[in-house]
Amino acid sequence: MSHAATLPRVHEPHEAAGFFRTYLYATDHKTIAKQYLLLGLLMAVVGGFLSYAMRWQLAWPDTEVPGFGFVGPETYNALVTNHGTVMVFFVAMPILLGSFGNFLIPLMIGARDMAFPRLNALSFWLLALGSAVLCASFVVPGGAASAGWTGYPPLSAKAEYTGVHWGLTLWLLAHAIEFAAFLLGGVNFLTTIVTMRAPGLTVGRLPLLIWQLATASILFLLSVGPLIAGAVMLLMDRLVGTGFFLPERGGEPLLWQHLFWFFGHPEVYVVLLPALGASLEVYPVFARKPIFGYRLIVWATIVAGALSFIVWAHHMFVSGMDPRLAMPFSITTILISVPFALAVFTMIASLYRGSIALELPMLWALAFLAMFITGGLTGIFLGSAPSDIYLNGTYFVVAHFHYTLISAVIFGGFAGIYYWFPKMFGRMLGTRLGQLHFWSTLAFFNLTFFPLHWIGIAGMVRRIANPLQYDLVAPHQWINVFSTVSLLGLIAGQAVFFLNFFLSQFRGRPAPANPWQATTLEWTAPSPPPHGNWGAALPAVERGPYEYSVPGAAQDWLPQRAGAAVLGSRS
Amino acid sequence: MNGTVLTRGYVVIWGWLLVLMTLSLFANTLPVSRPAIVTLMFVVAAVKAVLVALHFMHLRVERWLIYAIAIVPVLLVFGLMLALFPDFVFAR
Amino acid sequence: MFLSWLPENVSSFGRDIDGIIALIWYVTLAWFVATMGTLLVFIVRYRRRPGRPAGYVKGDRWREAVWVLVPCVLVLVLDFWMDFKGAPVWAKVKIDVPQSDLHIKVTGKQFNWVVSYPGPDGTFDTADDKTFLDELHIPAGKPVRLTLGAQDVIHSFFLPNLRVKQDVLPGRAIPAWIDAMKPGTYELPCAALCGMGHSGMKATLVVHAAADWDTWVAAQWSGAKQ
Amino acid sequence: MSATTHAHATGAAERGKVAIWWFLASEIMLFGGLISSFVISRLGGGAQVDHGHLNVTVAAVNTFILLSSSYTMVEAFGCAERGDRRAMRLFLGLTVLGGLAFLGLKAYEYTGEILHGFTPWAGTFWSFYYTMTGLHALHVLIGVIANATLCVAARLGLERPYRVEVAGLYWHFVDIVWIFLFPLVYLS
Repeated sequence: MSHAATLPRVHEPHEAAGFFRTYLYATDHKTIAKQYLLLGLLMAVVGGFLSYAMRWQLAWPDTEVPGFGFVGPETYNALVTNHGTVMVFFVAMPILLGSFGNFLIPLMIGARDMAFPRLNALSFWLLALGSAVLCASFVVPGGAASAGWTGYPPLSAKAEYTGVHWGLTLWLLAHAIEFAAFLLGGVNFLTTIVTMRAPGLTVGRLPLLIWQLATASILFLLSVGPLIAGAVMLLMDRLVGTGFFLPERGGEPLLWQHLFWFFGHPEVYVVLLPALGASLEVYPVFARKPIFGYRLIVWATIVAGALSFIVWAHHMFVSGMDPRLAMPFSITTILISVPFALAVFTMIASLYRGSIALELPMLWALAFLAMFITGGLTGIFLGSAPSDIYLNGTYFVVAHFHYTLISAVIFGGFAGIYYWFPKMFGRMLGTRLGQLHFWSTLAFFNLTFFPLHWIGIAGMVRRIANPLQYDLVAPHQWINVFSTVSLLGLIAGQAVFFLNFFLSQFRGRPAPANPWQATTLEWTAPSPPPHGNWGAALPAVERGPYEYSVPGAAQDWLPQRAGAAVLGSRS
Repeated sequence: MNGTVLTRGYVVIWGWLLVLMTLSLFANTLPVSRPAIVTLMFVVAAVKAVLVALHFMHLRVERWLIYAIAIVPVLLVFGLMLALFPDFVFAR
Repeated sequence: MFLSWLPENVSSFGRDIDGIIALIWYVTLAWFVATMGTLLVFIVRYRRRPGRPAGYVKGDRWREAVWVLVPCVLVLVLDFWMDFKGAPVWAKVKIDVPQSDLHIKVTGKQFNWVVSYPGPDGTFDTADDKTFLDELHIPAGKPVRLTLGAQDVIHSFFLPNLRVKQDVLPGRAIPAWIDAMKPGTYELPCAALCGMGHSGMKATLVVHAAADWDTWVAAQWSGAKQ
Repeated sequence: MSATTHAHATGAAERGKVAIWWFLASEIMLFGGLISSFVISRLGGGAQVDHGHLNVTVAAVNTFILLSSSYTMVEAFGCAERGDRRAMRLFLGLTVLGGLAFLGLKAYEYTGEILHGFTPWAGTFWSFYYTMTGLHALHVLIGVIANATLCVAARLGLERPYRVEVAGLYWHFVDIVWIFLFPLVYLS
C-alpha cells in the first residue's frame, strides 16, 4: 500500500484564489463537503415542503394548502413521488455520504485530500446538475413525475398512464446524473481509503465511520449497475418506443421491480451505514470509553452489507413474483437482523461503565439508536412473508421506513453535524437553540410517525390522496390530523436548526482544535483545517481510534496521532 | 515493426484468442446437439474473458484486493440472474 | 396495543396471518423493552459524575463479547422460529390454492375492478359470462378461486378484512383464493399506486350467507338463455 | 506493497489502478444487469434472436478487430513500461484505429438493419440488441477518445505509463463485454 507521502504536490494552498476558485471550482475536499452539506440542506427544504403539502392534504383533503395551493390527486401523486426521491437521493446521500465522506475520509485517515480532487469536484457538480434537473421537472408542462419513487412500469413507461410527459423523463435523467455523481464519488472514496492512509493507520485502526463509509460506497457501486441498466431500458421505453417493461410489446413489468430492488435494498444501507458510523464515533467520545467490540462491529457491517444483496425480493412478496421465492427471501431478510442486532448490542454495551455526558452530539446519537431499534423491530413484521401479505403497501410500511431512514438521516445526520460542526466551520454550534432543536425533533418526530403504525394496521394504504374515501380509514382520520399537526412542529424544529446553523457561522464561539477531547486524527488538525490539512508533515498513527480511559494513562484519552499525546490539551 | 520487440507472452495470448474466436464461429457446424453447441460457445467466451483478464489486465500478478473487486461483481451478476429464473423462465 | 387496530378478520387463513403478526409483535415487544430498558438504565446509571472515571472495556475478549454474542444467538433462534411458523401460513395463502367450484376473474384497470363470473356453465368466455364493475360477490363459508389480472398498469388487490393482498400485473394471470366466514360487505381498495385515480379506486366485496347466495345467483342469471 | 511486476506502481499509479478497478466493478454490474435481463428474456421466450437478419460476418470481423485492438493496447503498455515512446504511440494509434473501425462497422450494421425495418421498437430482441450493443459502442467510443488523448499527450511528452495501463484496463473490459455479447447475440 503506498502512502500519501508520495502525493504529488499539485494542490498548493490557494488562499489568494478568487471567488470562482474558492467556491465554485473548488477541489479541496472540505469545501466540497460543505457544498454537499448545503445542497443537501437546501434540498431538505424542498423535500420538507413537499411533505408539508402532502400531509396537509391527508389531514384536510381537498382543501387549499397554505403557501402551496390546491392539491388534487394528480399533484398528490407527484408530491409522494418527489418527496421520496428528494429525501433519499438528494438529501440523505449528499449529507451522509457526500458531506461526511468528503470531509472526514481524508481527515480521519491522515491524507491531504481525496485521491482525485478534480473528479471529486466533478461528482459534486454532477449532483448539483441532477438536483437542478429534478427541480426543473416540477415546472415542465404536464407536471412532475407521479409514478411513485420506485417508478414501477407500466405506469412509468408510457405517458398515457400518468399524463406526465417530460416530468417523468427528467426525473429519470436526474437519477441517472445522480448515480453517475455518486458512482464517481464512491470510486474516489474507496481509492482514497485503500491507498492514502497515514503511516501506521492499519485497517484495524481505522475509525469505524471509515469502515461504514467504505462499505456504503461498495454497496452503492455494486448495486447501482442493474438499476442504471433498468433506467436505460425505461428511458428507451419512454423515448424510443421499445417495450422492455410493457407486456403488450412482450416486456416484463416485474423485471423492473427486481432491478430496482436489487439496488433499492443496499441503497437503504448506503444511507444507514454512514449514520451508524457517525453515532459510533460519538459514543466513545461522550462516554469516555472504547467502543465495545470493534472487530464485531466491522464484521457485522460486512455481513450486513453482503446479506443486503440477497434480500431484495422482500419488497416484492405480493408483487406477483413466484411465491416459492418468498420464503427464501423472507429467511435472508430476517437473518439480516442478526448483524444489526449485534451492532445495536455493541452500541448499548459501549455505554456500560461509561461516564456519559449528554451533550448535543451524544443526545442525537442516543436518539438515533432508540429510533433505529424501533424501526428495525417493525421491519421484522415486513420481512416475514405472511405478515407482509397484510402490511405491505400500508402506512405501517410508511411508519417503518421513516423510523429507519429518519433515524439515520435526521438523528444520525445531526449527531454528525453537531459533532463535526466545530471542525468544519471553526465555530461552536449554539447549545441553547441546539437543545430546543433536539427535544422538539425527538418529540414531534415520534408524534408524527408513531401513530402511522396504527392507521396502517387499520388498513390505510399508501399513496392515497384522500383517506376519507375509505370506510376502514375514515373513522381514524384523527390520526391523520394529529400526524399532520405534529409534522408542522417537526418542521418548525428544523427551522430552529437553520437559524442556529447560520447564526453560529458568524456568532458562534471560536472552536478549539479538539473541543470534545476526541482521539481520532481529524481533531489534531486546526479548526477549520487549512488547505492540505496537516501543515508540513503528515501525521503518523500509533494506536487504535478509541483509546479512552486507558488504565494508567495520565489523561482519559490517548490520541491516535503519534506524538500528540504529550500535547494533550484542549487547544 | 520499427525494431520493436513484441512482448512474446502477449502475442501468444492474442493467438489463442483468435483460435478460440474461430472455434466459436464454426461451432454451429459441429455435429453435436444444440445445447452442447451453446454451452461450448459460452465456455469458449468465458475462457477468452479469463485469458484477457489474467494476462492483458494482469490479474495474474495482482494482489487479493484487485482480485476481489473483479470477482465479487461477477458472482453477484450470476446470483441476480439465477434469482430471476423463477419469475421469467419457469413462469412460462 | 398494535393488534387491536387490525380490522375485523372474516377469513379462515386470516387467523393464521394474525397469529404470525401477533407472534412477531410479542417477540419484538420483548426486544424493544429489553434494549430500550438497558439503554435507559445505562444512560442514567452511568451518567457523568465527578470523580468517577469510565471503565476501560473494549469487548475484544470472549468473556466480554459473550454479552453481545449470546443475545445475537437468541435473535437468530427467534428468527428461525418466526420463519418456521410463517412458512406454512405463506404456503397456505399463496401457494396451495384449494379446489373450488366457484372461479372468479378479477381484473384491475384504471380505475376500477372488473369482476367476471363464468356463469352456470363454469367456463369463461362463453355467452353466460357476467361482468360486474367494482362489485365482488361471494358466498360465505366456502373457498373461492380467483384469477387476478390487470389491463393497463399494476394494481393491488387488497381485502383488509380477509387479510389478502396481491399485486396484479398486466400480462400475467395470478391464481389466488379467498374465503369469508361472515356475511357482510367489505372494502376492496387498490393498494398500489396506479395513476391519478388511485385514491378512491375501490370495490365492494359482498359476502352472501349460504342461503342468500343461491337467490343472488338465480337473480343474476335468470335471464340467461341456456 | 503491490505485488505487480510493473515499475512505477506507486502513488498515482496505484491510485489510478485501484480506482479503475472499482469503476469496472460497477460496470460489470451494469452490463451484467442488462445481459442478465436479456438472457432470462430469451430463455423465457420473450426475446427470440432474429438470426436471419443479423450480419454475422461483419460481427465476426468486428470481434477480430476488437480482440486485436486489445492486443495492441496491452502491447502499448508494454512499450510504455520499457520507455519506448515511439512504439507506444504506434500501438496506441493502432488501438484507436481498431476502435474506430469497430464503430464504423457497427454503424454500417445498424444502418443495414434499420433500412430493413429492424428498428429498436421492432420487437423485444431488437430492443435488447440496440440497447446492449449501443451501450457497448458508447463505451468503445469513450475508450477511443481516451486512447486518442493519450496518444496526443505522448506526442507532447505528457504521457505517464500508468495512464496507459489504466486506459488499457478499461479497454480490455470493453473487449470482454464484447466477447460475451458476440456469442449471445449473433451465434447462439
